[in-house]
Amino acid sequence: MTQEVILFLSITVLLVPILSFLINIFFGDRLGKLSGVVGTSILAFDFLIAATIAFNKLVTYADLHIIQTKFEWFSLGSFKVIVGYGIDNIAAIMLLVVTLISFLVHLFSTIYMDGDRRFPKFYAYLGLFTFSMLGIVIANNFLMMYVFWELVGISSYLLIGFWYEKNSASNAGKKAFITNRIGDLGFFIGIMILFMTYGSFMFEDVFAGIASGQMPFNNPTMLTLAGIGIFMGAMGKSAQFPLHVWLPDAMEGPTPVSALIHAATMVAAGVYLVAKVFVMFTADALSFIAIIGTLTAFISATIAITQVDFKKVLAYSTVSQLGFMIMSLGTGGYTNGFFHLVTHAWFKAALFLAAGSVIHAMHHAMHHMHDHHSDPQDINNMGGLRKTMPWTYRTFLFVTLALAGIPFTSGFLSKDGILAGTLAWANLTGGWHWIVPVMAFSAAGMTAFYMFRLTIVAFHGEPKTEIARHTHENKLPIVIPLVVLSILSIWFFYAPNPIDATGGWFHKMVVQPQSAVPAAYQWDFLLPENGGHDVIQAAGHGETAQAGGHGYLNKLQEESHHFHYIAMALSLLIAGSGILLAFLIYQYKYISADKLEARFKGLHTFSLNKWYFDELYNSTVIAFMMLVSKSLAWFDGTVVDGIVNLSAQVTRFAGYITGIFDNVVIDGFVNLVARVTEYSGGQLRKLQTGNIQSYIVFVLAGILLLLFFFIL
Amino acid sequence: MDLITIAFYFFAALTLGFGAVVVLSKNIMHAAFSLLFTFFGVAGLYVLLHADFLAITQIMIYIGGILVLIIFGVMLTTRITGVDVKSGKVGIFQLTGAIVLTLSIALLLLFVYTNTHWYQPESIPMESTAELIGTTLLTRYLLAFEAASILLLVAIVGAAFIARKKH
Amino acid sequence: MEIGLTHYLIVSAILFALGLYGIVSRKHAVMVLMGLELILNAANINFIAFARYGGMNIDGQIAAIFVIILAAAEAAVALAILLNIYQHFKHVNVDEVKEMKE
Amino acid sequence: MTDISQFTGELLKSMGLFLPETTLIITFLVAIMADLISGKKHFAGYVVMAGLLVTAFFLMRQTGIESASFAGLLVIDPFGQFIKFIVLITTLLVIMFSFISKELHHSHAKLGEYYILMTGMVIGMFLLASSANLIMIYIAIETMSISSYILAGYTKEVKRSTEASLKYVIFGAVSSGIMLYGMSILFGLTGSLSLLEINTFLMNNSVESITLLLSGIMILAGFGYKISAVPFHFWTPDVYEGSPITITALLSVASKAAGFAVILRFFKVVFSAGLGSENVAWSIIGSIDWHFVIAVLAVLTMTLGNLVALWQTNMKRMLAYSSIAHAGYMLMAVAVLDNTGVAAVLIYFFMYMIMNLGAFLVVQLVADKLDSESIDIFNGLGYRSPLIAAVFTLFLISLTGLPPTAGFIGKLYVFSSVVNAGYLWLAVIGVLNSVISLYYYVRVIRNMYLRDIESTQPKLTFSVSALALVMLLAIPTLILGLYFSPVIEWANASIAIFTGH
Repeated sequence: MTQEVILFLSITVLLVPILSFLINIFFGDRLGKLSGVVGTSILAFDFLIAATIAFNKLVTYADLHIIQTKFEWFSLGSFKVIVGYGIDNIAAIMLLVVTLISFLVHLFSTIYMDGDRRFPKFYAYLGLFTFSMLGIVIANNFLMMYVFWELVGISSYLLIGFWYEKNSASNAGKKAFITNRIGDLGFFIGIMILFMTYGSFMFEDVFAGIASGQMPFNNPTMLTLAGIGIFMGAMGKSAQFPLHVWLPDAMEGPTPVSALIHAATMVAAGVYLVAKVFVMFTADALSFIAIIGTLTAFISATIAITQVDFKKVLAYSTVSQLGFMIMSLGTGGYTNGFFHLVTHAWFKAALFLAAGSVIHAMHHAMHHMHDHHSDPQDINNMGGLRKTMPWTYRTFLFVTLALAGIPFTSGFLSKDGILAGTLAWANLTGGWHWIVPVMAFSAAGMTAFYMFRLTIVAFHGEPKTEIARHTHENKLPIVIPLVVLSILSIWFFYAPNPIDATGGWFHKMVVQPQSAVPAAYQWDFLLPENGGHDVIQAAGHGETAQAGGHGYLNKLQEESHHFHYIAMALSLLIAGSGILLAFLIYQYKYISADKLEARFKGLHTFSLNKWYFDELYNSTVIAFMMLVSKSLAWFDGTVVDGIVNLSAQVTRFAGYITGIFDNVVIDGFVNLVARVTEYSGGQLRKLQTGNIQSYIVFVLAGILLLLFFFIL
Repeated sequence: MDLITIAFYFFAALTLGFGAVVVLSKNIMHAAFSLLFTFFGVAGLYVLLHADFLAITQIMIYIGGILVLIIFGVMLTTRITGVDVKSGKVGIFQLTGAIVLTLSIALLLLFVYTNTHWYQPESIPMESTAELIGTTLLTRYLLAFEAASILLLVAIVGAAFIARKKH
Repeated sequence: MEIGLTHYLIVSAILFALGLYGIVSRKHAVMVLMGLELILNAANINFIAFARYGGMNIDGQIAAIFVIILAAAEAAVALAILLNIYQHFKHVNVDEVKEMKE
Repeated sequence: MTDISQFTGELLKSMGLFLPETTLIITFLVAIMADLISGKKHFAGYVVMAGLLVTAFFLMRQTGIESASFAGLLVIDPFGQFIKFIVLITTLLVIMFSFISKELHHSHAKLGEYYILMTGMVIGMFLLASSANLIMIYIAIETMSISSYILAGYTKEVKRSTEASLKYVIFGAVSSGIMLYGMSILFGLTGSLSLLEINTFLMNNSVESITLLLSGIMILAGFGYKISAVPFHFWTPDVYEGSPITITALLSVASKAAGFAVILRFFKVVFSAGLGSENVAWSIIGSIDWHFVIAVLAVLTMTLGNLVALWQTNMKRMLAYSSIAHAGYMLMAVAVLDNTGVAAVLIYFFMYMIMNLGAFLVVQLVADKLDSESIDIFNGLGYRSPLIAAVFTLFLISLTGLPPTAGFIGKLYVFSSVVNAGYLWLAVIGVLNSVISLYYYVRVIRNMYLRDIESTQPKLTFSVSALALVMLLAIPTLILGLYFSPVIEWANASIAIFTGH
């Protein structure tokens, strides 16, 4: 297959889901239930195209770095804006992930969403989402990336708020939207810095410009800042601390949506973005990325331990795993980070779909029993589902093992690589950087623990309620995706050796690219080994990737290899303890969960309340708003007391500001911006009194103010 | 003091004094008649400025046209015998704003006017400007002249439409 | 002191300010219109004074003629609108015509 | 003393360049007569449409001409031509809107004066787009204003319409009074009314900057009120809300276009240091930083427009604030005061014309059906009329400036001209404003699709002509988001403003 054909297919794979969107939006009413069938078949077709592309790229053109095309879109003054699209190896793999999971979710939803009033609309939105996501995948320039980035945001907003009747759902949609805007602002600024410096949106031009030693504003710090700006986009989409607050709330959307968007594809877009532009990060930017990833992984793991909502546990687990991927990229582990993205996509989608299966069954049982008050998602209402829902249980258990990182699963392969990488990184950089592997290993242990807690409480033992007793297994369109995704979580698909992935095809295809950043601003251990050959060129060819301990790309890889067995032993030990602990507490009840809870009451409450992000924020913002209104009152008040009041206010203001910073209330910031905006709009509105004479007074005052402003 | 100076102060006082009555008077009919004297004062100033044709125009159009129109307006929208022949008071806030703003604007303008070097080449006094105005209007300003006639036509159509009874 | 340009400008400035005051402080719409006429007259004094002291520049007088014509047209339209307001509101107090706001 | 015989020859030449306006004036007179003889409601409308088409033909023939006419009162140049086309297209569309407007239909037996006054307004806007003399600018502004005062109150049995008319006339008269006073000061400073001569004078003599600034800002009051720039915008929400929707649409596009034309021409001709139009950057004479003055107005305008729009519950009022915000975006490009800025304004305006008229048309159709202008009537529209809702979504997305719509391209060019000129801070404020605007536009979209859908409201059906008209605007909104080079080329070819050099 020629490259032209592959490029043609790539544009086809992008546009096909739009078809589903158009058909369902315009003819959805007439199609009724058929729209599910239409959407699913279109996606099946799309998956086949994607598979063809991926196969050809990975087999025929594996050595070619990227197959791409570009064209002038338009010119802005002296600038020409070049856009295009292209397929490199990670894009090829990503195409597979997105289309297959999207197809399975389409299939799953034919049963899950059956009977919903807006069934066709749901499929339309799914199509729109898939289109936008594929656009991100095949973008080879920042402009197109940004455009589809926003589109993904919009379709995600539509899907989260799909059940807008629930107030929480529409609030969650809003929260997701606003939080992502903050990240996107950074993304936009980053792109603008790069565009102003290098005059192009194309990845290759920007990277070539960086490699030539040209720095934005002639200042290497600006390159770091541009990198961090772009990474902020990733922080928003991939729910990295402290912008992570939206993802758990996004679980208000239908569960298949959670599986598709908030587990496997959209949230991975941030990781994908970091991988795509990996070569432009300076050492400082990478450290920043590593720290953010580690904090995310750790904090959300501690929160997941105490959640009782089935989906919330999985949501925090997702945030934590995304943290792992980001951490891996930040510590220089490009291949492992992206590898974890792929393996995680399969098993986390499976976990969410299994959750959907359970919730669906619970709903049915509740409906059957005319119970409209119980929470079908509370794991304390479940129990014993192992017997009533055998297929769901089996697949769920298997992918739980994968997530916990047990050998013979894909999750073991990828997570192990990441953990070894963090150890190697910490060893090479030293000092306080050791905190990264320490937090990473604890997060891995907690992952095993909370996943088995979830499995045991929900599936094992006796049914805790009548509802759970009356559940039964779902129909095939729900079960098949579970099975397919579980199978894809077997190690064999990625590497022949169940405990070391480095020999597998994946690591051959996804080779860490050589950084474009000049050596002075880069980690020395990421620079090419003094092997005498040109690594940049070699990176395009699979063969120089290490196989069995030869020809490391750089010192970090060599070091990672040394740490491989230590990391494996440690992670197995920690994961095993986590699982064991879960069994001791929840299965055999040797240790009372309640007593444990009472003993660590403070910690438990802290975790249960998600580190009080929301509450801390609310109190400070309300306080802040009070302050604002007080300041306004002061404005209207007497001038004599002004100075006295001012100093008091300044002191208090400083107190509040430090209070806000101390508590890192990012969630608060979101609401603050929204409220201040709205508030100031409300105040400005009052100028419009309706009285024409006061308008003229304002105009005259405006003229005078302008004059004085410019004269002074 | 020569005659010109006396005439200037007379007309300036006429203009400003009655101008003040226009905006300060409680009775709307008083205001309307004060406006007559203001216009008359302005016309006087025009004469002093060698704008004899303008002075005539001012008296013809302003006093003969606009003022009559305004008085019609007063009579059509006000019950002369009723209380609202007196223009009521606006809110205190608005009044304060009005006083402060107009005072500052007046001061600003006075400051600017006394501190600016205006475009003042050697003056060539003219006996009558009527002929010059006529020629200029029909040559250099022909388009403006025609445009103004269109504007008047628009205004007539519009005013007639708005003011007539339904259907 | 001989009467010069500045004298006329001062008259114009004060007349302009008086007009503005009338516009923003009078309740009756016709009074507002009178204020407006004062502003236009102030501008005209400027134009003619500048014409006189700017080398007998006839452009200033031409401008003043057009201002007078346009003032007449504007006054006619404004008064027609006032009649209509009177039909609906039974008064012409500008500060009470405020159904639409914010 | 002007030589009359010499002038006659020039007059004949000028008349040749005056053909479009002459056509309009004839149209105006014919429409008056046609209205007298025909009893049909829209007869004058058809006459005016025909007249506008002929005008378009004559206007087309002026492509590429750059010349002064009528002793410099008027100049013919590609820039003015572009604006005149915007005015023509808008008016033609608004006349078509009027044919299907129920609001107007219920209001009067005849709509003769309506179309006649609209023609009067077009004449004013044409003159304004090419005036190069302060008095001519004043007459042109008054011509369009007087027509629009009446048109705003055209449905005179509606209380709000009358109120709109009153507020508009008082505000407009005061603004143009202030402008006139500013003009008189400028005349005193420079001894001339012609923009070109003022420019020559300012280049060769130095004047007090305070006086110049005072007159400049007073003149800006007159221009600013036409484009609804803060703080001269106060009339906008009330008048837009009270006027018939068709007139609101006309005011929000055509008269704004004429306003921008005069602002750009004024600054380019008066304050640029006599460089030919081929130079991209204009060097501004004098010590006043006019860039900064306009930039401040731009920031105020878009911020106020967007913030207050968040609170609106009346659709027309919301679009009024939205149009204020859009004026702010365009003012950003004006603040650059160079040729890329002019091109950006023209591009933005073309896009704005299409999407804004589209939005107003949808509001008109829905408001006519449901007899209300509240934002709430759009709840559940996605189910009551999927096509109209989809199209409205497109217009709103375009107004927000998201791709792949015309609005995005307009914003792109505006922001890039601002960034190119080095006003990064201005661009950042602009982007933040777009984010705010997203909120109120998307809220309407959300309401259409996510509110009140279970209610048993009947489906809405629209006439074929209404749907065709909507699509006439929707399709370009989408296409211009992807294929827009003709507009860009046209705008780039239209940046030449006649400066007499």
